[in-house]
Amino acid sequence: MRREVPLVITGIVGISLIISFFIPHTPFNLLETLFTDWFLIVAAFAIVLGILNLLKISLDKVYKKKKDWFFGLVVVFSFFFIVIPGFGFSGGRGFQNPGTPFFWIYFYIYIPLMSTMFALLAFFVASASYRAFRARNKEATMLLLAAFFVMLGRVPIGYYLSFWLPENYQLAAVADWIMNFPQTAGQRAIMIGIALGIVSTCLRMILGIERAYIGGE
Amino acid sequence: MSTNLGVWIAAFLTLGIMSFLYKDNPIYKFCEAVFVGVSAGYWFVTEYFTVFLPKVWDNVETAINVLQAEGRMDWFHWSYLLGGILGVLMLLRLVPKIGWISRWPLAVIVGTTSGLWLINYLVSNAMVQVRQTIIPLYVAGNLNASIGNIIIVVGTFCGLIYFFFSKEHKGVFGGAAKVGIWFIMITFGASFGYTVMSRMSLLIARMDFLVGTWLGLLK
Amino acid sequence: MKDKYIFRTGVLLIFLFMFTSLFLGMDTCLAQEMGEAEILEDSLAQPPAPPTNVVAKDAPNDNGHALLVTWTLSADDGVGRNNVVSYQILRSDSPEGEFEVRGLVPAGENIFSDEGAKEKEDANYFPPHKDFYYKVRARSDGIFSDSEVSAPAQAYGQWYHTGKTPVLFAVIIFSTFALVFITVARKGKELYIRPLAGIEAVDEAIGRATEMGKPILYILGLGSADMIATIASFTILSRVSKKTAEYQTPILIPCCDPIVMAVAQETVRAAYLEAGRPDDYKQENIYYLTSMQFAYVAGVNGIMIREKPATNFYLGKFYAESLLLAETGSLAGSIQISGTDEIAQIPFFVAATDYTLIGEELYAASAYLGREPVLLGTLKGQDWAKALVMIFLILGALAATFHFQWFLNLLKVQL
Amino acid sequence: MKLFDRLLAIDRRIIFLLVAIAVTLPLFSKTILHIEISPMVKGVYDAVNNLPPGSKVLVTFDYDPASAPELQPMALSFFRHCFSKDLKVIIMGLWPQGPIQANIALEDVFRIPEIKAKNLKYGEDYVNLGYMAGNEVVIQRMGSDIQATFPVDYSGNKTSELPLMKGIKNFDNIDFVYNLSAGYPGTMEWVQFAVDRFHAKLGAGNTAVQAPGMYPYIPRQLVGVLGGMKGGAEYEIIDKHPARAVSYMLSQGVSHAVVVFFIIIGNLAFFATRGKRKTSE
Repeated sequence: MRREVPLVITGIVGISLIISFFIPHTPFNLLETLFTDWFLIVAAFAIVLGILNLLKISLDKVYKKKKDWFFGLVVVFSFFFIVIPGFGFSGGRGFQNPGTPFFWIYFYIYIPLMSTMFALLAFFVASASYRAFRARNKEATMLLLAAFFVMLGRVPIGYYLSFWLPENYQLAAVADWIMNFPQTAGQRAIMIGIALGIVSTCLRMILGIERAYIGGE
Repeated sequence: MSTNLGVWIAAFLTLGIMSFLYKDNPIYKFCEAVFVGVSAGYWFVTEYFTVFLPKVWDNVETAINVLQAEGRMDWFHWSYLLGGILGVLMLLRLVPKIGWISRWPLAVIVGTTSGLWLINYLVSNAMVQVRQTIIPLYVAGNLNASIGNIIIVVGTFCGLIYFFFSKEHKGVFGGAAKVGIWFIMITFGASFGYTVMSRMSLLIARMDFLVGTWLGLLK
Repeated sequence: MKDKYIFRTGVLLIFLFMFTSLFLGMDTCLAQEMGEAEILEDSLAQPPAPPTNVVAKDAPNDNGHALLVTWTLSADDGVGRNNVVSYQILRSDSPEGEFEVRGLVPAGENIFSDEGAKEKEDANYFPPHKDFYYKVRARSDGIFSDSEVSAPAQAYGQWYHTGKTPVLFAVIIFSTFALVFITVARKGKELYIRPLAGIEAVDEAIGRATEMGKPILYILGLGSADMIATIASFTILSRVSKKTAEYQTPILIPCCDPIVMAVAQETVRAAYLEAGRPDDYKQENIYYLTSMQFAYVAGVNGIMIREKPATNFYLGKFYAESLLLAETGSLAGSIQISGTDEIAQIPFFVAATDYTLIGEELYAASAYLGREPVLLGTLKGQDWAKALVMIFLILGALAATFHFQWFLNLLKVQL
Repeated sequence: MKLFDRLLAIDRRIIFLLVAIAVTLPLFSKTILHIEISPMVKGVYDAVNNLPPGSKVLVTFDYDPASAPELQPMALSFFRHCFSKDLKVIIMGLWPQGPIQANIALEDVFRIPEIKAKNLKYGEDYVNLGYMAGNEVVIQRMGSDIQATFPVDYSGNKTSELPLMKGIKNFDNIDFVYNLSAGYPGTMEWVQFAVDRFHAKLGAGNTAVQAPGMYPYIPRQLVGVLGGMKGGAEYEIIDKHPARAVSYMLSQGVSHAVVVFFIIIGNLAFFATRGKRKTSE
């Protein structure tokens, strides 16, 4: 029962959505909106699940005085540091408007943390290109050559390196050509492949063949 | 130098995260913990105001209003209550004995995506892309366009051969798969180039914040 | 003498006649001139010829809250007096009743879709199964002329969208391929599947972790539980964790999405049960970190540096964090197996991890590891669909080169 | 050979330091570099430039602060272009943080004297409809009724009471859609729904990571795409108002050169030491 009911639900919901694609008549035309909104609602509730989990793990660390317990306390504190002003002092639904305490925290704490995390990638990209991008074989060489032309062709440096060439052979033009033809072809092949893979996986789920996502007994 | 307290806090956090590049240290761990806590809180508040309130609360309110004013059941809006119930069922996972009930909302979700995506990907990324690739191999009087079009058709074709699972890559078939993987690698290379561009931009903006906004060295 | 009088009278009469005719003639001339002036003025003030042939009919392929109105252009639209600026579409529920404006289209257009809301509360509600009458007004500057009132029409919903027939065919063909090969596989026919390096390496990677006495880190990516990449990853996780249960190697799964965490717990618990070691299952090893991308990466990187797992799996939906994870992992000296369908991230996985499953290969991997006939069957069906796509590609390119338009129309999808 | 061995074993922190220097030093320079305009950017620019005054432009902000360095300059120059051409701007977002980014961009654009002089009014010249949860299904719903999809705007005003929204029902009344996107949901969803289903005219600004994936859609489904900060700089140049993105181009160029240099050195060292390693094994 515990496994069969969910599989049946998945199958029915999936098939009814596929059918509704071909039927413009009410109520089929409403199904897509309704199911997607349900999805959002369930996901929103699931956030609660995640947060309880996070708080539990952090507080556990603190109670049991595990290694780094102090940082567990920081997690809990910073969680409430944004949640309390968010619900309490930021004007309800207008909570994100400039001028609210929630916005202040967002602007001066959340944004710098997030964008610095993202910016770290620049360093890792550089070190990865030094240590990992090797012309080991024909395939890797192709990858490197394409990357080389695109990287230089897409910035002003490319112009200064190749302005003496006829316009069609300058780095920028070569980069454009790579993007427009071989890149587009490869992109399409992967895209179509992925699409067919997705269709096939969806079909397996609707038929109840792919069932790992349900878990066990 | 900036005189804004917020800018100083932001600068501290920026440097704290960057200190990870040297090595893992307590200041980084502190910033990391702040990030984890603040971001969880951010999502909690945002989901409440942008999903729970408008999707569950408002719709059920509409349904109740219709019932009171006109005395009829507005099934479409009532069904959002069912969405809310599914959400609550998700929370039952916290109760180990009846945790398995949370598979039902999950099944609804997976059913929704599998139904929607089957069609969407089949149409937009398979059928429409095949349609887009149907281009003349010979364009009168335009050698560049002809060569370009041939490259697109051949590249897409060989790329698809590479993704064949049920046939050994040998002989002509293997050769075509080889050409296919070249095209795929060129795509990855281009994509790598663009990614480098993207990441560097992010770092430039962060450095601009540190040197310009915070220290005020750029005029 | 009488003749003389007759003659003079005659001349007089002729003169009179001539004078009269002169005046008359002037009159006609004047009349003509004045007439032309009037006509000139008239063309400024006279309304354009009305549109004719107004027909309202149910709009095709919809849910029954719209009517399609067509008409023959006014004789003065583009030709004739050429003074039509726009057409207004008016609607009423009775031919004599009051007409309300429903829409405006520029001159030269002869079709309008009158759509309304489907909710009864909406001010713009469009009731189905109700007679409506239309007229179309040709408008010049400030003046207009109305067409005859159309015959009544009703909006009703359709039960099949005719524009989507090619999609229906595609769905049917695809499903048939899949079902046929599932049946073939169930009957016990051996289906050949070419080897994938990333999958062959799974056993070796788990063995290495066991030897070293270190845990295995399995990252399901940033995707939510409904994403196909994540679902494929669940299937692979179930095989991998079954092996870790057999080898008694701990498996750490920090999650970025609470639902993914819940499912991962279920999946791993089931795998341990299947392997006959339910007691080794540790729920606290599968936990939620945070939903935020970089906070999550920061957390996982911390784990990699502190726990130094022997093997890292990155399978699922990955975005910018792919490189951060893979680089940190290689710094920690772990064997890394990766796979995603996010094209922009694959180059980094290719560069910084030991084995990479590219796009579609990730979905196929679950079938590889399971070796279950049904899964292999769908994989085979998928290949056949791919072959069909490739045939269309080649025939299509030839058709486009030699201008066979009918073939191109086959693939036209109207949404 | 010794040199290469040492190079291969180089501490990654030295690489990090070089990158930091390569990015930061050029920030102090005021040099303006030659910037080529690619056809992709010109496609978007021409589409906007050819709109008559009073046309309605829908700008969708589908990104968060993490991608702001790349997309914010695009938002800014696009707003500037629209307002200077007297186009009406409707803002929305499929990412919760998007509309906040739009407000930040509006604040900046109103500081430009030329735009400030126009004294633009909220509700008449521009509106911000805010964020709507629901990803691509939101676009699908907008195809039948935009005002029903967004009953209230960002600050809670009724959409139906905003003068600018009068007469806007669906994509038929929108002359151009401009999508700034950093992932999912983003340009691909706008193509699949707004363009494929409702025939909207779409231009896009993407992070550089995403941009290559958009090429298969051009030109039939997409008029063009601005890729990353370079795309933003090109738009600023073609619009003749160089701003932030242009000023960052020197840093961008130098940092690319450094990465290319690393790849070359890494490979040289790799090949130089490979032969030796083979014999020793």
